[in-house]
Amino acid sequence: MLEELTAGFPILSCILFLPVLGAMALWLLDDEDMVRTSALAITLVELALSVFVLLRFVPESAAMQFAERVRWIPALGISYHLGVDGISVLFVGLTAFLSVLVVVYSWDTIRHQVKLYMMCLLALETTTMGVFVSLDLILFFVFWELMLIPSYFLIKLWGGGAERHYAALKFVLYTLLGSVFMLVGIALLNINFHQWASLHHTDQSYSFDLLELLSAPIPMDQQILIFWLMFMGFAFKAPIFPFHTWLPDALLEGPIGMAVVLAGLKLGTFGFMRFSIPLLPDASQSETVVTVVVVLGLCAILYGALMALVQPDFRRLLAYSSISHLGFIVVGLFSLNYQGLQGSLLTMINLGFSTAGLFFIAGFLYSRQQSTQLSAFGGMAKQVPLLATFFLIIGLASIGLPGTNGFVGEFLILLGAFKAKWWFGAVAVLGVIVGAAYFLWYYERAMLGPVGKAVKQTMSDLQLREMVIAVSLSVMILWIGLYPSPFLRIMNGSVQALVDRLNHGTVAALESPAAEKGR
Amino acid sequence: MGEYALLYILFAPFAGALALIMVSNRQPMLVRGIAASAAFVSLIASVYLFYAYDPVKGGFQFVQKFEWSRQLGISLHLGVDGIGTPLVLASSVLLFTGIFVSWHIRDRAKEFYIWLLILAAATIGVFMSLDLFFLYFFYEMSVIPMYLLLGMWGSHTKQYLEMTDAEGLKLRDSVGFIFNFGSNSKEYAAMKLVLFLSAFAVAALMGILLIYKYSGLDTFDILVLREQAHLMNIPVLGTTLDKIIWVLVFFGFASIAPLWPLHSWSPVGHAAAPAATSMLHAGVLMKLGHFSIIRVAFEILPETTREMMPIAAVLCMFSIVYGGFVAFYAKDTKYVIGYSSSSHMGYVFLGMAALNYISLSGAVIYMFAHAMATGMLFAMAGWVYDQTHTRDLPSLGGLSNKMPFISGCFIVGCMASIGMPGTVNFIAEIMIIVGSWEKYPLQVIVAVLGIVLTMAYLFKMMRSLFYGPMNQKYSHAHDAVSVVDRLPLLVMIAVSVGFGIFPMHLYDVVRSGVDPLIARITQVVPVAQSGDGLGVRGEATIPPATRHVPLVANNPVPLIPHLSRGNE
Amino acid sequence: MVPLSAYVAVSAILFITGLLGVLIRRNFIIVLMSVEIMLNAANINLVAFSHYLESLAGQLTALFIIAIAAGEAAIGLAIIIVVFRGKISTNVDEMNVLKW
Amino acid sequence: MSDLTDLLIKLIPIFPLLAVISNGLLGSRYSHDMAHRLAWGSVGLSFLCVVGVFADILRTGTAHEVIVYQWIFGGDLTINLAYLVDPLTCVMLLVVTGVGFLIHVYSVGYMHGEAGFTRFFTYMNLFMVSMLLLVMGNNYVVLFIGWEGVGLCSYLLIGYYYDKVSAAKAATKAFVVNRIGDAGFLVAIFLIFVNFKTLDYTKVFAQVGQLSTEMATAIALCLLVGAVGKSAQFPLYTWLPDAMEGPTPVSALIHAATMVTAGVYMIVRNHAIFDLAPVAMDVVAFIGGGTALFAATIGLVQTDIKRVLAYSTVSQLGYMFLGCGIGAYTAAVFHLMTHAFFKALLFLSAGSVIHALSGEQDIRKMGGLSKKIPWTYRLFLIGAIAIAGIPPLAGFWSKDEIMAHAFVHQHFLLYGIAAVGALLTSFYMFRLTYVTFYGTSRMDHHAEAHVHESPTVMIGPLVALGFLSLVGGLMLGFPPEHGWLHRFLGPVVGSAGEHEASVGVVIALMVAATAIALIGWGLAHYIYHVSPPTADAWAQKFSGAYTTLMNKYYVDEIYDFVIVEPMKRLGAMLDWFDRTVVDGLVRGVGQMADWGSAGTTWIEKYIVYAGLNIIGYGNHLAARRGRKVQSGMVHHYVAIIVAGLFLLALVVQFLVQM
Amino acid sequence: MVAVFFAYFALVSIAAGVLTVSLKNPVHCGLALLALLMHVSGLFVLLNAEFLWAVQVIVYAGAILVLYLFVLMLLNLKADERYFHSSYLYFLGPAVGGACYVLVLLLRSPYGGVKGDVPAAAVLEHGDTYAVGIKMFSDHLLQFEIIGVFLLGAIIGAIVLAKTPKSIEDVTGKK
Repeated sequence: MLEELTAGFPILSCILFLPVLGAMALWLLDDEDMVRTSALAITLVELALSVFVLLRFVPESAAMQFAERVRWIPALGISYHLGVDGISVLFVGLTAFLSVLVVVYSWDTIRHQVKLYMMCLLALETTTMGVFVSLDLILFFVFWELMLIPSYFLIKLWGGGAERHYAALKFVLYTLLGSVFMLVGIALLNINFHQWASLHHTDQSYSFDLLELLSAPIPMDQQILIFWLMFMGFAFKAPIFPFHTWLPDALLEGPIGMAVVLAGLKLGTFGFMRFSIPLLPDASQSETVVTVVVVLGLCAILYGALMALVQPDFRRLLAYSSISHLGFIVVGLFSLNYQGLQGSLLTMINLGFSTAGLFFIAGFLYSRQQSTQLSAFGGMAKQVPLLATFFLIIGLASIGLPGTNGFVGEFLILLGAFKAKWWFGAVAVLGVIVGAAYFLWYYERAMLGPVGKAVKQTMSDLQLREMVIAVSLSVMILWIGLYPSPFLRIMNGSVQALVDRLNHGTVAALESPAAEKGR
Repeated sequence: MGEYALLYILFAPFAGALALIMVSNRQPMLVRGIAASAAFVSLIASVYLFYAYDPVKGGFQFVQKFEWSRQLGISLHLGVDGIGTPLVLASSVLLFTGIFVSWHIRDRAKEFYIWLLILAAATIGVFMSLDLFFLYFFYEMSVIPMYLLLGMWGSHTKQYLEMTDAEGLKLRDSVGFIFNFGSNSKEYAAMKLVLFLSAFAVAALMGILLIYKYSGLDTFDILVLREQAHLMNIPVLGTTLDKIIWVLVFFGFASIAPLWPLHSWSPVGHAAAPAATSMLHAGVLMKLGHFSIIRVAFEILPETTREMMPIAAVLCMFSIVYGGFVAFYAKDTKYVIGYSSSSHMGYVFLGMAALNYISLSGAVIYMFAHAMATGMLFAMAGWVYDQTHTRDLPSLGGLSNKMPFISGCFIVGCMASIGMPGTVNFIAEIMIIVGSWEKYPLQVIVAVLGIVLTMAYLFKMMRSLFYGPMNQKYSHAHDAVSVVDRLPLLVMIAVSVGFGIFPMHLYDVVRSGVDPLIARITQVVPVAQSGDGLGVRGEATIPPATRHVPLVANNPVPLIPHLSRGNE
Repeated sequence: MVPLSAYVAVSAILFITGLLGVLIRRNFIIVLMSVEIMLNAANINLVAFSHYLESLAGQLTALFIIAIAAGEAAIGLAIIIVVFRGKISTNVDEMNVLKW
Repeated sequence: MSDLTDLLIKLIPIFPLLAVISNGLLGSRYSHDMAHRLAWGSVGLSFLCVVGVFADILRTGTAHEVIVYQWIFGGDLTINLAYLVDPLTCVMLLVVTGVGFLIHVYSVGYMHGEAGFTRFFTYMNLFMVSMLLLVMGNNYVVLFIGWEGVGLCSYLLIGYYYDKVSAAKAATKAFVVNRIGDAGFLVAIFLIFVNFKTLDYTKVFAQVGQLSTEMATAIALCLLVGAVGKSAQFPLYTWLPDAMEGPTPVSALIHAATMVTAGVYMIVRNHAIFDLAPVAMDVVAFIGGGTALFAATIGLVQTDIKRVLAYSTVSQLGYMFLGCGIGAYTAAVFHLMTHAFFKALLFLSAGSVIHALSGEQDIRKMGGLSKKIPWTYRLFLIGAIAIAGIPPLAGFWSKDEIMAHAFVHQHFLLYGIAAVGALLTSFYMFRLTYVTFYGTSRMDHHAEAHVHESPTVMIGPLVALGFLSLVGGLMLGFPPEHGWLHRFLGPVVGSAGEHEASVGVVIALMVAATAIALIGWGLAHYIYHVSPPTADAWAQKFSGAYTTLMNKYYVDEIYDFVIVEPMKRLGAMLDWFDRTVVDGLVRGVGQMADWGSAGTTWIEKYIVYAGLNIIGYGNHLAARRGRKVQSGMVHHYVAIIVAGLFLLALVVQFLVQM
Repeated sequence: MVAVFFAYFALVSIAAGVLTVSLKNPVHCGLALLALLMHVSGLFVLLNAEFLWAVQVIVYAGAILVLYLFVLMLLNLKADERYFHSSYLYFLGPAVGGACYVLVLLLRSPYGGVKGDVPAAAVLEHGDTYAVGIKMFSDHLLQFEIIGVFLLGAIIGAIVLAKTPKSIEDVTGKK
């Protein structure tokens, strides 16, 4: 069922390496405007390629498409294996899209070391893309880890906060801590495959290939162990409550561009969907795992929302709202039914527009007031009506107003949660209420009412570049909100395959002697 | 021509040293030129060696044997297997780069280069010795030049330099000397290093001599000894002789590795040494320990190794955590790197202790990888020291504006040291983890946490070196701009990243050396014969068995049974 | 028949005597003489064993020792003369410049 | 014909949507005239479409289901953007588009010269779109889109004067409180999906029989939570009076005529489920009755003209709920319609008053306006009479039908509540009328100078609404229980628990209701017209009750104290928790690592390092002593050699003896 | 008879040895040493080592001792008042004790061993000198030559050492 559709032209490799090669090319440029233009051109080409992939993608199919596979370290079963299916292909587009916007945003907001910044940004794009398109666990891990480097420097060198060094280090250490555990988990998968393969006399004795690992049964206790190990990696990255404390710091101290990528691309939860659940279906379905993870998710929903309620800093608020949203995603994922998975996947994409969009808004605010603290705002709508409008549109998407993309995802998640266990959904619904409360309350205090004392009188409304960002985000938000069908069609096949895998459950049945005899 | 590669590699530095004796210090370019060309010859020959080594054939290749004393059974027996080859390559790369790193040494440059060449040559000699006598000979020979290199061209710690008052001077020479952790003179470091290593070398020597005596073969030849020496179960002193020998050899050589708690010499030594020496020392000299253990203990006492290796597995944990912690706390660039090296050597021991194809290959690759990574770091720490004349982290900072190239390379070095994917360290790390998990899960967990720790202290160092506010005192510091300055770093980065992305040949070579060794130790024919992976390289085809792998795996496509193995 | 032990005993006593001479005399020349006594004691020993073990190696060695004693005397006395020239003394206590 | 109807149905929401897009994106480019023409024009076109559809349905009597496109799908879930137009929808559509059109027209005059003129009409049209989706949707999710959409528009329009703090706060409050209800509604949707595996009305109602009573009760209660939020019933009514911060047409359209009735619509739409859950029905009825009375009492003493009307709205909605709760669905819808007419009329008239007084809303600063703005006065009076329930105006018929239904079905308590509520309604409405239009003028002179009758564009719609208020009840609902509306809605809401009452009883009840209304009027007439000081005297006399009512039973304060403040405090506490405990743990781990490294370094320094150094130092000391051995004296050396020899001899001897 | 001669030679040589190390006047010491050498040569005779006896008398007593006496006279040393080291008692006590211990050991030792190939009868057949000569120039030729070279070296060394060094002024002056 999950056969690979191999296209002739290695378009995924092109997508993958275009930004980093572009970054190297930027090295040669000196003129700052030239650097900006080139970076924009690169990201635009990347976006065009991604759109091409999306257009050529065969929807309603679970197959790995545009697959490329080159043996890398054959002896260990490591290969350079790329491919996209319904789960990952949207992220490719999203990454490319956000990268363009970040470059556009950074055009005049980044004033020092522009070249280096753009290079870091492009490198980050490559690594992020790599995470999404890798089908080999080691390759995935490679990009997963490499991502830390540009992120670290983006936070450290271009962050606005005083604590940015601390935040950068915290981010990197936190993520690394999780990912080393994940590495162990990956190694265990490999070992398990090796044992299975040597029992069944197949050619490949070691493999890190996702598709091959899927074919090997894993004993239950092993699955649980691996699940938790991988959980560490993904949970730290996601971040899932209570592993989240790096996020507010990183988002607050880092530059907006970095925050957009960090908050917009839900790598951790993608990891769950891509690796944990399909590879470890039995563990993912086990009572303890589901309960623990979902309870964490529910805690995150409420905790994040309540925290967001009292944050005076908009970026901090966004960080906690992000945590709250991740709670939704986790709950959806571990509802382990069609709607839950689909909703989570869609929500991951959605947040790429809405949360990322709010960070852009925060950036717009920041570039006007040099702060995202509430004390710097008040009655801004009078001064910057357009900004206020887009703020509201994107914000409403983030709280899941019907008609915006947020609703579709959230609705599916809640539906899935209800299907799984009614109280999952019942608790999660509370998040919807508080979600509206924190956003609107902040919006009210920042944007509405009489013009605040600290608000500068000579404040301009959105510039052209900012308009481009805001409008394109809004268009996407409304598109997915009103006509999500193309997106749903793309993901349906893979989600169905995932659900089937979960339903058919364990492959460990193969291990039983009867099955052995049968063959 | 090709079969004499080992001789070129080994004797080119010696010849260079001899030639240097003839020239005067007043012609610095000539001095450097001779040193560099000697190193270059060695490098070219080792690259040739590395790529000419036939991993399919395996075993010891390029063997040269010259009788030295027939009565005593000593001969200059040279040869490399899959384990020695990459290490020889690493040594000559570090020698070559070390020459360039120390390009700007003005004080007695000739002598410096002579000793550096001898040091490297001796190191290389160990990696290719197939004779216990010469192995020990080169081993000791590599220790002695360190004394001079440290004592003459080394640097003092900050605290030591600050102790200029009468009180401090008194402290240097009194009971205070006992607690002089942060205030070492280079002489102290040199003395400590040489005495420590010599003392433990003597233990190793005793082991070697016991092997010689009790094997009853009247030969030091490893190839003969490993086939014919039967040292098992000779009762002595309440235990068996082989265990005594093993312990002597293991700890004797582990001191240079350095295995906790025998590490105390190493950070001091690294810190005091000039950059090139640190590079060579941390890069390859420490690997002499592992290599010698593999050569002597693993080859000659396989069964004992199997029994006793858990010792290493226990100690390596301490090594990793302890080194990491101290590195985290250290305030001196080279101390940080030094302790990080001693921490990282714990990974190698872990890989060795698991006694498994993957993990031991990982350990060997880690040695190679660490040589490059730590070489880079020391080279750059040396550059910073040359520019600022201090290794004190708190007083440094903000240098990235002054030296963007160096800071960029430093990042790469740090990443390599952490084992960031894309560098060969990552390959090694993952192999060690994969290989050791079955046997030592706890250690693996400690090891991966050690990675986090590594990142913590390296990033901390990076920050305090290159970022933050800059001390105006160092405003004259400048970047590496000339080719000569950049070349060594670029070479090491290229090697590290190159093998990180294309590790196939390295892996094949190492596997060809490791496989027979492990087979000897575990006495089990490997299921995973590396033959599968060796021939095929970079092919885009998918093996037939795995082409259609279903997602729903409880209904898999029947996998083609392999007829040649199993089923009997 | 005189037992071998007797010769050995005589040689031992002579050796000790010579040794004491080396240890306690201050005059360098006497020290040298004491060395001669020790050499003689050794000779007695060698010859006695040679006789009792019916081998000529002992006698030959004794012969060589005599030759060495001659050489020793020549060099030693020469040194004494050189030192005496510089120090106007043959007192060994004054010849301690080689100490740490 | 059916195809044409389908097309018309599809077109209904599209006209306002196009107006939204045009005004929203390009509104700043063209004149206000263009903007408002687009706005009311589009609503008018929709209204025409509705009429067309209505005609078709009236003719054929069949419901139309139109699928626009697949919206959300995957797995076993398919949600279409689809419309279901049946008689109930038709009635709602007529009200929404009809009243909406009138209010749009009215707004042209009322909003003339406002800064955000275009914005206002954009929001209004957006509201129309949402409301249309709400009533037209063929499944719960489309209903929910409209549901939240109208909530959003309500938010936007309440916050229309966003630079007023009170408006901004009211807007937020409206949204958040609505959101609480929406959450309940969402839960209901999920429960429905879990039970029926579909969300389409037709499919759900087809299988509704298999539902257990408990589940039905659960679903019904969750739906009720949604309805309570949207329709401003107790305990979630508090947002509606605050919502009067919006412009008056908004209050008329959204907070009186259409949006707030969505809850009623929803309950009626889901009557099949409610019918299965008697407990839930009782809850609905009592919430409705309670709210009707409760809000009416508050309305007695309010001094803001719009607030009085707002509480009256809450109260009237309570009647509708009451109607639903006792199964009088048709009556509830009937009241919904008549209420739409007369409450819109009242609000618009009030708007006209406010317009005349340049924005003054406090009735204590009005008085004697009947001469100055006679048209407004007359129309307001019609509205007041209609709401008070005096025949033959619209309000009487619908309200009486609900009360009669309650009486006939033995819900005497509810009947009693409703009757008291009716008395109070009549009283406060006429109080409002008297205080505003009679007596002496209490206006300040500045305002008084500018008092003027509203322009035709405002009065026109008022007249239309006045007409509807006058005859709407007779037209739609006469004779009681058997009017046109009942026949029309019959197929949809069924005739659950029809209890045919005798004509005598019906007439008796009518008389009683009329009497109650007249008593209320009389009281008001006496207190506020004949002897005005009585009011103040009574206020003095019952100052405790008066203050309580004045402060709306302190409900807002209680909510603040019980929910909002604890929530914020909980947030603050969690923030503290996050910073100190969670982050503290992380920092603690870091600190541990730090301490660990410090400890390790200590060991390194004072044990490993110093240990080695002690060996070295021992050597050093020994050498310092030992070098004395190197005395340079030959005899010393010799002595040592000899001693060594002796030792060696001893060792040898020892070994030999061994 | 032999025992008597042995006792005589032994006792006298011991006595002469003690005198050699204990007399004050160096010349007297030299004379005592002479006596010692003579009596030791007597012991050699008792042991059938006639050649060695001759060498002892000729080389030792004749040549070496004369050398000593020459030097003594050359240096013209006076008898020294403090001719022992101040610390001689430290040495004397242990030395005497140790000596007694060694003596006891020696007297108790059985001294067995592998017999050589030249029993006394064989030596007496052609005389000791012959036997020694044959042995020396066959088996021990190399050692003999080495001793010869050694002696040559000693002679040269003695000459070099004892030569009066030219004063530094002379050296520079000649240049």
